[in-house]
Amino acid sequence: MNKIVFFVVVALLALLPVLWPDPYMLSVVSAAGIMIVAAISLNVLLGFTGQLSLGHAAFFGIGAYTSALLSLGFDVSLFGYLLVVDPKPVWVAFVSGILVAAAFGWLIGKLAFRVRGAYFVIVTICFAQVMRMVALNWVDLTEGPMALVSIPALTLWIPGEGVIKLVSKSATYWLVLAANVLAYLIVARLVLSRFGRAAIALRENETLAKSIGIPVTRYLIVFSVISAGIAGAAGGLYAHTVRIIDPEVFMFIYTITMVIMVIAGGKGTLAGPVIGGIIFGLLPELLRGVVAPEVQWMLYGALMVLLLLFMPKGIVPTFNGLVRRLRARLAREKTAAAPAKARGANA
Amino acid sequence: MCNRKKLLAVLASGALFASQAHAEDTIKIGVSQPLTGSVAAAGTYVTNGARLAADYLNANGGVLGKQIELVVEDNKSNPREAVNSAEKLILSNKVPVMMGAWGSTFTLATMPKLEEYGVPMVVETASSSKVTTSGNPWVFRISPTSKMEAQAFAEQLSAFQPAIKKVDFLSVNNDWGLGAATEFKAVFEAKGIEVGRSETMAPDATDLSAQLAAIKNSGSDTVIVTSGVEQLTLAIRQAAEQGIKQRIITTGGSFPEPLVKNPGPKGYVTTHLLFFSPWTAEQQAANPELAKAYMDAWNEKGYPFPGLTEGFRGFDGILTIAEAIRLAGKAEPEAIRDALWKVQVKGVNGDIAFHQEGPEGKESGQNKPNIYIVQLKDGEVSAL
Amino acid sequence: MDQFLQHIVNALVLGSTYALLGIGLTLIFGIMRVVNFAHGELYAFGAYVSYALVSLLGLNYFGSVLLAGMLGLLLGAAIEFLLLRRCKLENIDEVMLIMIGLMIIMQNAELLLWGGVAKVVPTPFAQESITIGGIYLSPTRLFVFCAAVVLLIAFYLIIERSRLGLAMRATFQDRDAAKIVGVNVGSIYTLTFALGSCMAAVTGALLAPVFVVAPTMGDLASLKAFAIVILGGLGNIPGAALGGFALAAIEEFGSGYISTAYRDALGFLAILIVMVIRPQGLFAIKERVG
Amino acid sequence: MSAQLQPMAQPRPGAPLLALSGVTMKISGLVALSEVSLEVHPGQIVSLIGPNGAGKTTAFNVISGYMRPTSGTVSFQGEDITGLPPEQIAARGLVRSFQRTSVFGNCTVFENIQTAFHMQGSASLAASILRLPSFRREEAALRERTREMLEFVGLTRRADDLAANLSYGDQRLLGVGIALAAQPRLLLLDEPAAGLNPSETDEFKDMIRKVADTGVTILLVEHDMQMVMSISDYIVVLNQGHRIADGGPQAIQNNPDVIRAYLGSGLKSAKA
Repeated sequence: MNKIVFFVVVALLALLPVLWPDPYMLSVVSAAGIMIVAAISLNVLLGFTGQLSLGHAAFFGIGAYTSALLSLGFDVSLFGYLLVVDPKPVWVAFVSGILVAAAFGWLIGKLAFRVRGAYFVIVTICFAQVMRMVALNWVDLTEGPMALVSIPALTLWIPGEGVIKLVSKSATYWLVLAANVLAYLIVARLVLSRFGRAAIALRENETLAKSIGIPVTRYLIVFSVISAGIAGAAGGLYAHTVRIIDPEVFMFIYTITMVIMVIAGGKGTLAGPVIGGIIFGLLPELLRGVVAPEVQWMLYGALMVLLLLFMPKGIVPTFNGLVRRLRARLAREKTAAAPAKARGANA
Repeated sequence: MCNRKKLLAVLASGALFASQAHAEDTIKIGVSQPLTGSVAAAGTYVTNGARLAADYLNANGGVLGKQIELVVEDNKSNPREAVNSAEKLILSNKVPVMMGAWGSTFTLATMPKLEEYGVPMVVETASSSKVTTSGNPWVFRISPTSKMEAQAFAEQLSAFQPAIKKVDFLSVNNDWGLGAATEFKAVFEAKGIEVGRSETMAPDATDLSAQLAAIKNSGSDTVIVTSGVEQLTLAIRQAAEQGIKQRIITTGGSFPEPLVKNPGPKGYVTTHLLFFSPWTAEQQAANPELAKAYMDAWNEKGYPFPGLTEGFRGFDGILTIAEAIRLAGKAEPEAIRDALWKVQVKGVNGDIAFHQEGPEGKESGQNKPNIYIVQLKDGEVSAL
Repeated sequence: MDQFLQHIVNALVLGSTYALLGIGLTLIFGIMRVVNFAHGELYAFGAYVSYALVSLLGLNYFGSVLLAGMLGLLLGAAIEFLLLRRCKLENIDEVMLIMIGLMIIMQNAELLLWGGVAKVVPTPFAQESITIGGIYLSPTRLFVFCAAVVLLIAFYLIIERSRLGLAMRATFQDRDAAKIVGVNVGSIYTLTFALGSCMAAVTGALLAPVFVVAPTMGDLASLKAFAIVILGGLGNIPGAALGGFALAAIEEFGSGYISTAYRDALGFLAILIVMVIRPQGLFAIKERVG
Repeated sequence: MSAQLQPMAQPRPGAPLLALSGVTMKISGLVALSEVSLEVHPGQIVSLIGPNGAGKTTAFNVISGYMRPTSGTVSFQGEDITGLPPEQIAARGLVRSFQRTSVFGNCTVFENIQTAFHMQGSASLAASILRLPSFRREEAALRERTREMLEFVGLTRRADDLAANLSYGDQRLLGVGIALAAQPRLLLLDEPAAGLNPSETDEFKDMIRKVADTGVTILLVEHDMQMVMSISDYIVVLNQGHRIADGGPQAIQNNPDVIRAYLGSGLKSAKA
């Protein structure tokens, strides 16, 4: 049942560029789609292990920079040695971006079991800030605030067509959609396995989880690595579709955008970040020109506060709860109606 | 499904109709500026200037007998949003020409889109040399590169007495600040002037005492400071507080206007390289009448006075575009691009015309703007 | 040598204001377990109050600092009463996110109200610096330093010597026990948040003529405040005061002798190192991790 | 004594399953356990009793690895496990339940048990994400075992309810189910009957017997004397961190030291 819904939704989304080939709309949706991948990655850590990372933009940025730098090639002097890296094929760069981001995820995961709660949150913020400073100041490598430009687009080999560059609006859209489907499936499969159960056990009750032999720190690291890897993939997508990156990708506000998406949609649910991501990814475009940008941000802030106060679980769980209650009510009415009917028949 | 298609068709035709209706009575010019985010203040000034220019032109009959309509998009001080806003302007609003996108990063992010859709853009602020050297034939810049500014400054070196022998740099840590420092260093080295310390400051840093303390004892006689209005104000005030003896010269066209009202210690002099100086416009400006018209319009709207030194860029940008449209005879992207090469127009900064820069066959347009050097002492601005 | 001494003077002045900023934040965390992301916005709020009163209404600077403090107190109490009380402070992450939402609202409200252009507040003191040897110190900064030290001492006395301070410390130690001995925990929370906010607003107002007043000033202030508080150990009040001076010293000497480019990174790097080596903070007496 | 400190590869027949020797635990200066030694032999139901503050829960925490003793050693199946983290101790077959209800509240009852079978699974990350046949087989097997366990603790009916929505008694049953799913050789139950009504207590007692019959050794901390006396093979009494007595139920009930200790805090209240 769920599988059918999933395939239908994906198929409909895949048809979008054919049904509605408006290039502007496609580019807006693609941009939102990249943030949705990032939100999915944040949800892996926040939703399933319960660790709030407010430095998630760091993994996004690391993925973006690694992928961009490797595909462009660079030379940098390190401790007196000149390190020259020739441009690598774009997919090699992209995968390297994921791996490097995942490696940093491992580091943060290691740190997470030393420091928890508020400390962990602040550590992650600092981590992102330090990364931003490095991107800003290591000009030899990153071009600093001058930004990395002319990043090559991702390519695809199509039988009969040869290797094509994924630059058109529709191609970008399908690429982002594919990334979303992949990220969603990986997370879904991860969560519905003993790995996911172990992480949820950690979130729900760490003491109990340990007592039944779950090495929680190990799973924290596994999830941190996967989360960072997916965020790195989102960053790589960003780098190769926007084709320019600057140290701003490490900004706190990006992390906040991801957090709002996850919280609004429902943390710890599979569909949550997607639903939240669609809403908060497209809202800025809908509000463009309608209200002043400051007011738009104030609405964001207010929405975030209101959601946390009145719907802290998010849209998806609240909706599910409503459906469940409705079903239970229907079932009750049915059972209540049945005897009445029986009586009526007797009379 | 059938209904949906019908709906789409209706929507599409509606949109088409709307854009055609518009196309008949106005000429659209897209403006992409940072109206929010870190450089919102300056972006807003430039947008104000652009609006004044549109009003000014419309009051004088518009272009090709039509009114000019500015479509302004906020690029949120962010390259991705800059791309978004460019796509919105080109694809949704169907503008045949754009002005933007303030910073070099936003401009560079936008440029591939210009090529992709074939729409020309007049660049009004960005100073990175990459903008005109990367081989994008749709880019026309009216603002100077840091290199041009440095070279223009070098021509005036003799105006400084005692002569400059050794300089330090204090630059905002972004493309503009670092780019300016690099170009000025090159010019100084070519002139045999010694280059000392290079200090940077984060764009949002407010306490610069550590940098200044380091510069104070460096043995230089001049400090070149590059940053926005706010940080310039802070840097100069804190330099005075710490008893910095070096001559302070600021670059990049920003002016620490708050120091006019709240001057630093008596007798403390600072020098500023500007692209427009409202204080000395009558004696310095290349086109005093236009400058006056611009300033009057600005003041009439009640825009903040300090914005004058930024807003003129938007004003000049729109004047340039309008002239190109007039020369092209129609509001179509390619015609406007070809016409931009022929533009000869009087701007607030000076006369605007484009020469070719960048790789052969794909040259970008670059204007050679004027540079004005002024001094600030006890809240009084005077021409050097 | 002059440069070294100048760095020390600068670090002391800067550190005193950092300390002021830090103790408010650490007080709120220590007692309420709230990571107050809006702290920097209250700092900006104080600065704007000072700007409005001095530059627009022509009020005296000292009066404006006083009023900014009082308004900060009220605003803090209002935030606690309207927002924090509702979410019952159960989930530390949720509260953190609520404060981030508040931060976004406040910052953009400032932007909407005052525009993006930085404002300047004139100083009531002479512009000419006091010089001793080769060391320069502007009278405004000297005043800020003295005021900050007086406020730090006043704050210390409130916490250590007053009945309110006693109730606060009791709540800090054990909320439930405090309730049992008759402390009204609800009003302690309101007062705590109000006092912390007041300190931030006063710092903002004090520094208004030293720096410029801009809507984004709160971001940096928040981040610095976190750095200070982590260095001192979350919830550790004397630690936060020391942390303020420590951060100032790290920044001053780091940028004076190592690199100005990494000035702000040094603070964050210090946090990461402290987290790895001594998660309880440099000056913590008691472990309070997590 | 020294023989116990030597790690041994195989438990000797007749050797204790769990042995504490000279365990002392100081918590911020207070002595919670003082030189406590005790042994639990395979197949027994052993109770650890004592008045409030006697150090029972501390002993449990030390045994299960949640606290590291100040001195002394804990060995399990002849292996020194002192200072190992809880999850590694659990992996060796020493599993505990908790005093307060301890379940994964936002998961269903079924998921709770399934999660607790963690150590029975071995699918790799890649196998899980690629949904390899090995993974599918393992999951199917775990689901089957989960159903059996639910049957065993009598919660089949509530399988799809959220654990947080269960009654107190059912949550305790689920707690036992979770602990059993971890396949203990020694099960530590911390006040399992606290807060249960008499009929629930009886059910619970039956459950413990049933568990013991499957070959699991049980170490119990309990306040309900009736339950302790009727179920235990062997009883150890702690008072103020010291072991003051041990023996069969009869011997303990007549031990003057035990009576004195309970009089101090009131035997009645201990019974309640």
